[in-house]
Amino acid sequence: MSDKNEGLSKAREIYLNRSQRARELKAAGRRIVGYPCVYVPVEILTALDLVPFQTCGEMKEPISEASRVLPGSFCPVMRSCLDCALKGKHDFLDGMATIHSSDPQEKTARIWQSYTNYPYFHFIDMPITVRPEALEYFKNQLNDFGKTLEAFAGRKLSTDNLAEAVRSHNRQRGLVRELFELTKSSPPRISGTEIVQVVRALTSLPVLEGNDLLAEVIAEVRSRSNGPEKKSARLLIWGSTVDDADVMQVLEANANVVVNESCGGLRAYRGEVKLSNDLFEGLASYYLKEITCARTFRQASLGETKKDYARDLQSRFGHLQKMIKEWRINGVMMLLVRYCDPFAFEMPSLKDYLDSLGIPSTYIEYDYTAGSIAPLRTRVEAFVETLG
Amino acid sequence: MASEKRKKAINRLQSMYPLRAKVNETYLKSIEAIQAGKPAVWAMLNFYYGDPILKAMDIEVVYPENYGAIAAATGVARQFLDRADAEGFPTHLCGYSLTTLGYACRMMKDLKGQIPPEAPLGGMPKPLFLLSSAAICDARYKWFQALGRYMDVPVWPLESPTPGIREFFMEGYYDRMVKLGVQHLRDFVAFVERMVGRKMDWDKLEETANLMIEVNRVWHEVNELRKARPCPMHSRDFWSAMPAALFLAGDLQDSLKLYQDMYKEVKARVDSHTGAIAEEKYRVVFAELPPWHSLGFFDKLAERGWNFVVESFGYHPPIPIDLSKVSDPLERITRFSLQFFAGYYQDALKQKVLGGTSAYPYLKYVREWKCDGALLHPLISCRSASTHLPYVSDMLMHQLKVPSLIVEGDIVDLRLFNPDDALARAEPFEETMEHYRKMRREAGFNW
Amino acid sequence: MPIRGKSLMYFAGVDIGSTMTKVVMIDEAGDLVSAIKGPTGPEYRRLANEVMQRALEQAGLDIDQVSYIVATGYGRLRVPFADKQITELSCHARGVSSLFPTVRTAIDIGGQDAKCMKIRDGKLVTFVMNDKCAAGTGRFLEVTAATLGIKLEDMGELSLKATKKIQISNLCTIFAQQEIVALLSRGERVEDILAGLHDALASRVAALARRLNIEPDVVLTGGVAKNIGIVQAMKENLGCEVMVPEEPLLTGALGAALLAREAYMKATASGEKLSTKPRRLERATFFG
Amino acid sequence: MAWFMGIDIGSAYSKGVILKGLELVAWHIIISGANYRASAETIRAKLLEKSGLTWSDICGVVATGCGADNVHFAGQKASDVICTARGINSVFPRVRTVIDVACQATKVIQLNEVGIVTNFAVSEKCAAGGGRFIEVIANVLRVNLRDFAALAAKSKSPVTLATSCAVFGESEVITRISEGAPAEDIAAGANKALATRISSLVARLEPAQPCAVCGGGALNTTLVKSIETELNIKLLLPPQPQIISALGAAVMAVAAGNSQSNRRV
Repeated sequence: MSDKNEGLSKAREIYLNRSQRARELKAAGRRIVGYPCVYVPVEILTALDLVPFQTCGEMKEPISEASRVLPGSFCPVMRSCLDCALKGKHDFLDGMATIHSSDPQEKTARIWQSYTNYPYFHFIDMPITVRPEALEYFKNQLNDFGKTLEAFAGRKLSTDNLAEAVRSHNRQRGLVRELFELTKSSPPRISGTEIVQVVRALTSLPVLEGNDLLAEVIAEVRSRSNGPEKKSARLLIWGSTVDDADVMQVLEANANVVVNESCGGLRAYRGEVKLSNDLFEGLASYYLKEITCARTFRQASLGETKKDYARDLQSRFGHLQKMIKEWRINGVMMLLVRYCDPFAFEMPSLKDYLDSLGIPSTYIEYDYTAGSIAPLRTRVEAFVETLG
Repeated sequence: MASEKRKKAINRLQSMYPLRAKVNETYLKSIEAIQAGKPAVWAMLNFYYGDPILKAMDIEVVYPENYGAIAAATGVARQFLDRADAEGFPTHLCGYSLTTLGYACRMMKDLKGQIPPEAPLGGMPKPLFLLSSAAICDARYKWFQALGRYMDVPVWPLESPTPGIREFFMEGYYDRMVKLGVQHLRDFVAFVERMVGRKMDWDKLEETANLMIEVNRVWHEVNELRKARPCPMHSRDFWSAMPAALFLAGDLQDSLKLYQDMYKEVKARVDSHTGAIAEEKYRVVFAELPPWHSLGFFDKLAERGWNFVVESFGYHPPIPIDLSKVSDPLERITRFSLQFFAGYYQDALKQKVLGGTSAYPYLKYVREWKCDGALLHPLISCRSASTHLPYVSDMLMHQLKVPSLIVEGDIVDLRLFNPDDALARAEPFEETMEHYRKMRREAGFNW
Repeated sequence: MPIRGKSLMYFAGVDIGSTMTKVVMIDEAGDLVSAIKGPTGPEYRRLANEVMQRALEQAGLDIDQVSYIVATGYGRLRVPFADKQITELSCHARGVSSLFPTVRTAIDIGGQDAKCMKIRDGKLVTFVMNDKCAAGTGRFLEVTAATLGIKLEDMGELSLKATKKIQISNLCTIFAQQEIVALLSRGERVEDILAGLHDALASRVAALARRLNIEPDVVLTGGVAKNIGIVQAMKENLGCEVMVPEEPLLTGALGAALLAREAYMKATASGEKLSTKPRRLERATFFG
Repeated sequence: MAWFMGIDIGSAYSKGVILKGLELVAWHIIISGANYRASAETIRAKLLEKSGLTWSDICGVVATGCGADNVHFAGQKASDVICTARGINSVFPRVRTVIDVACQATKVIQLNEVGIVTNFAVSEKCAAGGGRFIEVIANVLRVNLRDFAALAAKSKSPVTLATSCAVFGESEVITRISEGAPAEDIAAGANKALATRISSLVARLEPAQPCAVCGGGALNTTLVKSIETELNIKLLLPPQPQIISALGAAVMAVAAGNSQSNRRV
């Protein structure tokens, strides 16, 4: 092959050694603020010239430190995140920005704060509904977040800087969507595994560097001749977290994963923050309403006094219908991380919805450890065999 | 002989029985009313926030969380759990939620809305609407949302702000929580009015709110008396008496009187140095839900001199707060409900314990109730009641030199709690508590 | 030793499970020519070779006479001489329906997991699998047999002697085991514990199967199907008749062989050439 | 002359000792099996046989372990935690922390100079913190438990087993096998995984030294080494690590002294 895939190999390098760039920037005098969940509005960090770094879990790392402070039957992703932190893998961080996107996030955040002492630590509370009073409350939460960050960064948060940051991050969202456009063809021009590596790389880089990487990857992928081969099915993965290339490789064993609707994939990039004269309004509304994670309570109409199950499903899962059509999906894999309650409660209803669309689906569970990868393989391959 | 001794092991409060009787009586009344066709609502433990509204609107309420415990205790839970499994709900979800989902599926799919004959205590009829809450365990609103698969009834999820301890003290934070709470409650009242086709009787709400606050104030005072040595009231009496204050079960006017009687009895015991057990050797705090099915276990420990003097903050009344100046009953309710955890924040910040709502109160209790040890009871399928416990035991040890005994159990898989196992741990734990008693003295603690 | 002159083509299915390795060989007409079982150990490849060798000997064949080979099961990717890999679910479905043409639901309880398969015209339509966390697997029984100090194969008969059914917590293998220890120390009878145990496992698997609203005929396969106690408990928990193949361990390998045959026939019919692996049984192991 | 008996009926093995004063006269170990009462009987018979004593020579019997109730001839029952503490104290009086790696769970016990428990922790049910985990892996590897340590010792590069649940740990091991990982690396990996879990349990108590290890798991020399490396301390190993709890039970029988209530006929 003549293709060099420099952008992709760069992304893979960063994926394999996520903290390297952050350490370089730290050495160069930049300040790094970690965040464990895509619900943290990184725009505010960027606007204050702080480097956002998503603290992810590591499936291959056995949990030791975290098992002293968290029980076994607990979100394994957050256990793993905290374990890495307690083992000092994030020793380059100047602070942490945490958020109440779900109970495990909230509870882990507090324990994280108690067992570490970063110069900066903030916890953002987040409502569960999209009601007006909830949105108002959340907007004020983001205001407080901005205030504590200003104090930490020792500079004011100017409207221009924030607007600029919002633009940059919106551009990143746009580029990621463009990347996923490249999986609409058959065979896709880029594999789900490659995309996981790229997306994970983005969450460990300053936004502009991430955008450059994306631009490079998109350009080379467009013209590559060594893309993934056509496999017997085109799958959509739906779940809370699919951020490990090895897991994705197993999911792609005999199929093409063309949409990864999880927070290791498209989910955090599907919408855009509205640029209005009230930027915090825009941020609050984007993060509370636009990110389609199971953690937010959605219903057909606010405060409805009647329940219509079909309309209810549409309001909760409607966004998948469009994807299924546009990406010509012929199978959906509902991938649950064990002990992820918000998603676990969703399973039967989502299956009802997919059945109503006539799309075959299967529910697969893994516990975010290396040991759970192999059992995935048989389930995935068998599912694809039933599609063929 | 032994059984006789056992009966005497814990000196139960006489004033608890009429209170418990009243609660059971109103529970049965409510079932009769419901069976006679009066609309009922399924609600979750919502910590004084939604309950007073329902009470003022004279709506019958059933609590699936309590029902889950009943189903487990009566041994019928298994079939509902298997049914939920067959429906495709992951087996590691909260046992109470799976019980309810299996129950709803059976009732609505097999029996066209009829209450399953095997359901204990009259079962739970199809509700008018569902009231869920995000307080303490925020996955619960997904549980009631999932019920929509079986019942065409609307659900109202109550918001429950959960601030960080430092963040809570930022300028205007508390007021914003109140603003959210009041507006949210106002909309909820409108929703309830639409559902029942009646208007809210605001005078009744006023009265209900005030009674709720007063009942809980008295109940708080009763528990304050338990700081005395020997402790006059055992956790078993707390759990028996708790529903009237926590769920507002029963008539609040009656409850107030009965809690006042309880105060008198406990006060009398304090004055006469009468303990809840014969010989108080160890003062112990109990963490989270007790093993309802084998409470006899506490009698065995009582024989060994273990007095359970205080328990999880989650079931304790809020620390009293003066709300007499607050004119709007909705705001009074909101502030009271927020006080349930916010009441601890000032102190938590002083102690620099940022480990969160569920963890801090244990330090306060252990210090003020002068506990020698903590019995922590993590529940395999109830993450919210378990997650913070390792942290709690770590804090108790490092800040107060108080050891913890961890005994695992579950809320529906009752056999996971092994009393013999637990009792085998009691003896070495006594040696441990003795040891740390010395350590505390050396470190200058006063107990 | 049978002489196989009449058939020109032979097909093999190799099923490497977590505990047992099985090989089934069929001829052109799809008739069985050999079936061999052996334990799976840490040396998958060598055992695959050995079992294959024995199967060939039993069939009186040389490996070059085998036209197409399909590998299935946990170790399917570790069979160097296999031409194609297919999951055990599709293979069980195919194998079971060749033995019971009227089957609609197949339940396979293996050592690592339990599978329930919906079958239409011999093909796998949909399935559910649970892992051992739900205790719905053969390992559940193995561990218990170890705890009780009895032989796995005796469990079934023993459980039929039960006078009562002790309810066992069925959350997890580990918990169940701790519970059994407690029951033993309380002096409960082994028979009664086993009866409860079988019922616990059956109820877990039945609940799993119900996710696919079970239709008769129902067939139970996998090593556990040899346990009469389980078969009884499954009947009770499913509330319907349950059929069991004579050799429940072999349905996967049989299905693999049949799928090998079909794939090969289909290809030759359409004139395309299927790629096959070199027919060598090299003695390579992970250790040598 | 006064002889005392300690019986420990565990979920996997039953152990017993006879003490004369504090001197070990006889000890015996058998597989517990399904009938604990019978196991207790066998142990008693064997101990008397080995020591050449008769039942009437025994002045006191203390039983411990999950099957203690089945030792019908015991005068009293004692907690396994206390027995382990007293037992290790009688062997190593200076030891302040003992790690008891039993089949079902691991216990970390801190004790003072007279064997009184000062703190203890037991591994989480869900965390596969016991020797059973190794048994399961040995079974998958088709190696005898006795040879497991030796096999693990051969390993140059132990595999990393990330799963904390024994049940999934087994799946993970089977995967590694099918990926072609050598048995010795898997054995070593399993030891390392268990050692990691045990170490974080120990770390929970911030152990005082010197530190000893006992229970069936202590016979697994590579496991013990892994724990030593994890905690970066030296672990003392008693001669018969499996009988420490039974020994402690006997010590308690001695302490209870020569009174009729200390044994049942």
